[in-house]
Amino acid sequence: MITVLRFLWLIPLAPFAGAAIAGFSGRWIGRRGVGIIACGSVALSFVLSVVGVAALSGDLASLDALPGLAINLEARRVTLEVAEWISVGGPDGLVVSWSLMLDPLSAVLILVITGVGFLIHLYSVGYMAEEDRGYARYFAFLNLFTGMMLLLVLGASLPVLFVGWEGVGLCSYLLIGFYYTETWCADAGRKAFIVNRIGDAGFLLGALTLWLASGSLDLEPILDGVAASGPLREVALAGSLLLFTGAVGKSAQIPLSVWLPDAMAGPTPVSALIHAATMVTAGVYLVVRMGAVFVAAPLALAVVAGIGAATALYAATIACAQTDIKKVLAYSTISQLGYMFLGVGVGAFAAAIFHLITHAFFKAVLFLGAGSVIHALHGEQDMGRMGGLRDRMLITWVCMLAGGLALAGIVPFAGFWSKDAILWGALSGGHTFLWILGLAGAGLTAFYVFRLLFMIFHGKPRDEDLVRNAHESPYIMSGPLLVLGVLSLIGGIVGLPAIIYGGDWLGRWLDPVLAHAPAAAHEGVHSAGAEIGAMVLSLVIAGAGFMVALMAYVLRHVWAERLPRKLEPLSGWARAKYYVDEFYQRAILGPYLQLCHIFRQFDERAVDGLVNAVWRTADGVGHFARYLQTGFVRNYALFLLIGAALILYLVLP
Amino acid sequence: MSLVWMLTLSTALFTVGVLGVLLRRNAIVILMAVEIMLNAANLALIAFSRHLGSADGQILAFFVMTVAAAEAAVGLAIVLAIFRLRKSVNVDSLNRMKW
Amino acid sequence: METLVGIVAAATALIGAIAAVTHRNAVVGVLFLVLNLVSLAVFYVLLSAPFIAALQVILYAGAIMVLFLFIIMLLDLRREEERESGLLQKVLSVIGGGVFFLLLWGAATGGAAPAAAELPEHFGSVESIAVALFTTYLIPFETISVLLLVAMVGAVLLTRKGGR
Amino acid sequence: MTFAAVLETLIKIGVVFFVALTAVAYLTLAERKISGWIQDRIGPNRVGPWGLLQPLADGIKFMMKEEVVPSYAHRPIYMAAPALLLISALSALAIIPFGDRLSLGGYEVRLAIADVNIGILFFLAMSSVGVYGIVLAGWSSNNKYAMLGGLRASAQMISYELGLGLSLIGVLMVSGSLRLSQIVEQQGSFSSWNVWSQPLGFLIFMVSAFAETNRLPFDLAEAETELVAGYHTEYSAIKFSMFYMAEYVNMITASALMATLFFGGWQLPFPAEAAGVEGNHLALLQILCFLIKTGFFLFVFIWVRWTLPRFRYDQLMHLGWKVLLPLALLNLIWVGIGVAWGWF
Repeated sequence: MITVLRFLWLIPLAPFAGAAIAGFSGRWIGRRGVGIIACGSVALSFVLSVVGVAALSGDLASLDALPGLAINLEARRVTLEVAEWISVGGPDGLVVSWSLMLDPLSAVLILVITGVGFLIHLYSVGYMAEEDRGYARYFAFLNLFTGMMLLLVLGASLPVLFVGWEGVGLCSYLLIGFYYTETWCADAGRKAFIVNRIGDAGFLLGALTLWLASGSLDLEPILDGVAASGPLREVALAGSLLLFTGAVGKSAQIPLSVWLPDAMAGPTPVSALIHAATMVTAGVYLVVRMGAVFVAAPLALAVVAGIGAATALYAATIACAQTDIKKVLAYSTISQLGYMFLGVGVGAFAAAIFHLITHAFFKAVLFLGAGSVIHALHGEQDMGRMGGLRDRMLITWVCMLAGGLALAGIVPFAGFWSKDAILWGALSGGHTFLWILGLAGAGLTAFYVFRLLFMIFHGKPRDEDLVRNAHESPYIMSGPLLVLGVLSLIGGIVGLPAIIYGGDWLGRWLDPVLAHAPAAAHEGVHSAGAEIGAMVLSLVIAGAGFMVALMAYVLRHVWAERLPRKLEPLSGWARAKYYVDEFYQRAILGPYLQLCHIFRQFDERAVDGLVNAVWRTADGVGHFARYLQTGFVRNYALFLLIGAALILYLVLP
Repeated sequence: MSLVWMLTLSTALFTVGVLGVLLRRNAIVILMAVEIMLNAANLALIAFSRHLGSADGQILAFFVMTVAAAEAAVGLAIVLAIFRLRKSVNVDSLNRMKW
Repeated sequence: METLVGIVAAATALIGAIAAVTHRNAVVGVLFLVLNLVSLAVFYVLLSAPFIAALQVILYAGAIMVLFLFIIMLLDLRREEERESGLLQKVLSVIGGGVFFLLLWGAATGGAAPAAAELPEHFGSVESIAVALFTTYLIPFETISVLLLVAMVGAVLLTRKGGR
Repeated sequence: MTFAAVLETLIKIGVVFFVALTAVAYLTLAERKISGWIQDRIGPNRVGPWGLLQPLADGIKFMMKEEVVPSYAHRPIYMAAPALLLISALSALAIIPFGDRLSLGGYEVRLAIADVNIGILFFLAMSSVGVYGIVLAGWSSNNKYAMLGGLRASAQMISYELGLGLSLIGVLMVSGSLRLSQIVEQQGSFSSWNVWSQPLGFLIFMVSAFAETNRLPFDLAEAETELVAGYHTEYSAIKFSMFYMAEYVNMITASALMATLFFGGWQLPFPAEAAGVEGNHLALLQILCFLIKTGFFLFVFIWVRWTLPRFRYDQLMHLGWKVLLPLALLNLIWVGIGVAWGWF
């Protein structure tokens, strides 16, 4: 059983192989074959992950004898060196291997990635069924993405991690621009890629900083070395902030959040998998994974917490004002990622990971449900035209309701427990202000999620023609929806806090990895009563959000009609996404284009002028020299002879 | 049969070839003159080979012959193509490649 | 005896070459060139290079010159009248050729030649040449084969009629 | 070169030429007789007993006939072409060893005109020079049939020279020498005849030899029905007969080479001791053996001519380039393997 860990590399390899088969031979194996290969490879990967995690939870001590495996019993960490990659500068130089690492943290993530990934693959078979072109391409990219994500999570060194990191970025770009014949889709893909690159530059610099200080790019020595005082500790602040830049880009936090809403140009299952459940959480994973480095620099943690809380609130306000179904979910995702960063920032690493998992479940179900709705309405995404779909799409409604309740933080759905764990982490860590921000965000969250549900499913259809022919999606789509809906309901069970007699299994499972997490601050609140009180308070606030949404969109209370007008200009700004894109356009792109213009002038005048001068000179000389060229071969031969005679004369002694 | 005499003959043959290239207009004759030059070089090579007692010269001559075969094949093919185009193998009729 | 043969061969070689480049009829020119080539082959035999001599006859006289003959016959150039060269070209060529001959001859015979070496056993035999060809000169030898292939493809392509 | 050596060579040349030319004369008769026999008729039977003096009569007739030179022919070349062909054909005979050695009063005579160390190359050289005779004859006649025949013949000879040369290389690899006498000696016993180890090589050599000599089924150059008579359409009298002589000499050379290269040359098919003869008697026996082998192949030449129909020209080229050449390479690989493993 335990020797299974030697075949760790099969976990990412299976989707890679699937991608290669689907991508290169999709034309021959047909749509059915592509679907089977794509889903099968991810399913295989899932099964292997389950087996691997089971092995990890077993007795690791017996593994030592196996070749290529390194065991760290204390951290329950298994490192497998698959092959050598870079070896420069002799034995003391830089050595990087393709090595994979399975520890409780990555174990959790591979389960989520392959599990949710498999469900979304399955869903995609139904969702993409009407796609004429690019069916195989879609599944190849999706499989490639899964493989890259697994590589990211399993990578035991920063370069391997970075390969996965860039790989998921690439797949994200490819899938956002999946409908590349539409200019705006292609543009969205480019935007995502470019914004990500800005963060990635920070990631690379951070990795190099850590390497300079520690002399190794492997995770283990860095994480172990940063605990002791030394050069590594001195660069911890710079290194962690630079790494965090990468995380900000990948997880769409302020100020690099602009790409994620545009990324909704891709097919909806892609949004569910990449832009909600997995890839965007890579930033959170990175910060948790490198947690020891962040802990070594308390200022960095504070920055993480601040940016997380700010993003959570900021994105939630925008989500309240959007009418595009996927845009709402996109901003919701940004907001929830903000919560995760808030959790990490206040030192509640386990809570952040807990929220990452539950978020994967309920956001996936929300996206897939949205996809189901869009599918039923033949591509319509504007909530302003929907309404009254509940009876026509019962399964979707139930599932999305479960997801929405989880997102809103209603007890006992999964999201309640995880969000509360984060908020409690903030409060108990003494970050009262951040806690208040989080609570406010929670209220907004409840409001926009119910606004979304009500606008789609309740009331009367605002566009009869659109809604009339709507129907429930096929089972291959509703099946995954149901599974994810159930998970949204019960997913919280893995992390039920001790206070309500839960096991906090997740926290204990992650303990070996998160040994370095900071102890709760002294000035924080610690009593059990306070914890219960905080839970009740957040529940009340969520309920308030629900009530507002109910009054505004179902009961159509009078003041609810007036509310947005009263909140002007705030609501207008939120609708316009606070003009962040426009700001970037003016403040960064404008000067940049000006600079380009100046360089262009320089190029046209000075550089081209020089080149033109050269050809003009050559042209002028050639104008006269061409009279030497008679066009008669024998003249040339004569010149040749005279030249040869001259040379002979010169070399003769 | 000293080396000097051999080289004299070789030089003379080479000069004949050179003059053939310079004075004749028939492309085929020019190619023949080139062959004469190659042969003159071969003669020099073999004479030196004999004089120095080293087989290298003979091997070089062997290579020269092979190259000459390739040259003749391509050269004659070009002449044939030119003839199809111009109905003539007069090299002076091929003066289009000037300014 | 050998000197006599050498003198006769030299004379025929020279006459053959001169006639080859001057004769108006290209076919006759080719025949004179063959004469020149065969006399050179005689020289090669005298210079202990029988293998090269045989190659000279097989390859040069037997293949290359037949190719020339073929082309001439194919084009039927018998009646092609050749216009005179330009006077300047003529004068310069003759002068240049003469000067070139003198210079080349001076270069070839002017220096002190090293003493004639003793010929090793089996000098110029097929075996000795083959051994050198397949050891020291293996790479040039293989390169030459590629060259021949390229020339063959080139010739076929160049002479193909019509569709390209 | 001593005077004796020169004299010996001159005598050998004289003898060989006399025998060869006589053989040519009687081959024409043999051809007609055998064809008569194959076609169930009598053949020449008027001049001398069984027509034995027929060649003599033919020769006289050729010499007495009028020489016709077409008015637009290129006269010098027209005259030189048949001579060139015959000379090259006869020269090729010089390297054939027709026996081991003869002891004449203590003076050892090697039974070959010139046993040079590049013997086979010399044969190839002569056969390539022979092409000129045909091409020039065709060209200088200024006759389109002759011209076409000449071009055909030369293209054919050049093409088949490849297969011929490649099949020879197999023999050379086994013997390790270009010297014909060494090749013969290497086939000392009946079982070591090259034909046993490389029957494919022999087949290729034989077919190529048929083509080289422009004999049926490869006589495209003189295909009477389409080209009148090919390159010698315009020739008459003694020059015409020279073409025929050249053809028959080439046949003799080819047959002798087949015997020499593949069938042990002058070697007896059984150990000489078994015959119980030695010295000059043995040498004469070996010459006889050689003549029988050569004669057999000459008979095959004639036999094939009167049995097989003529190829079409494209078939001929197809056979030469796409069948014989690859087969020759195959044979080469086979022999190479055999030599490397030490089988022969």
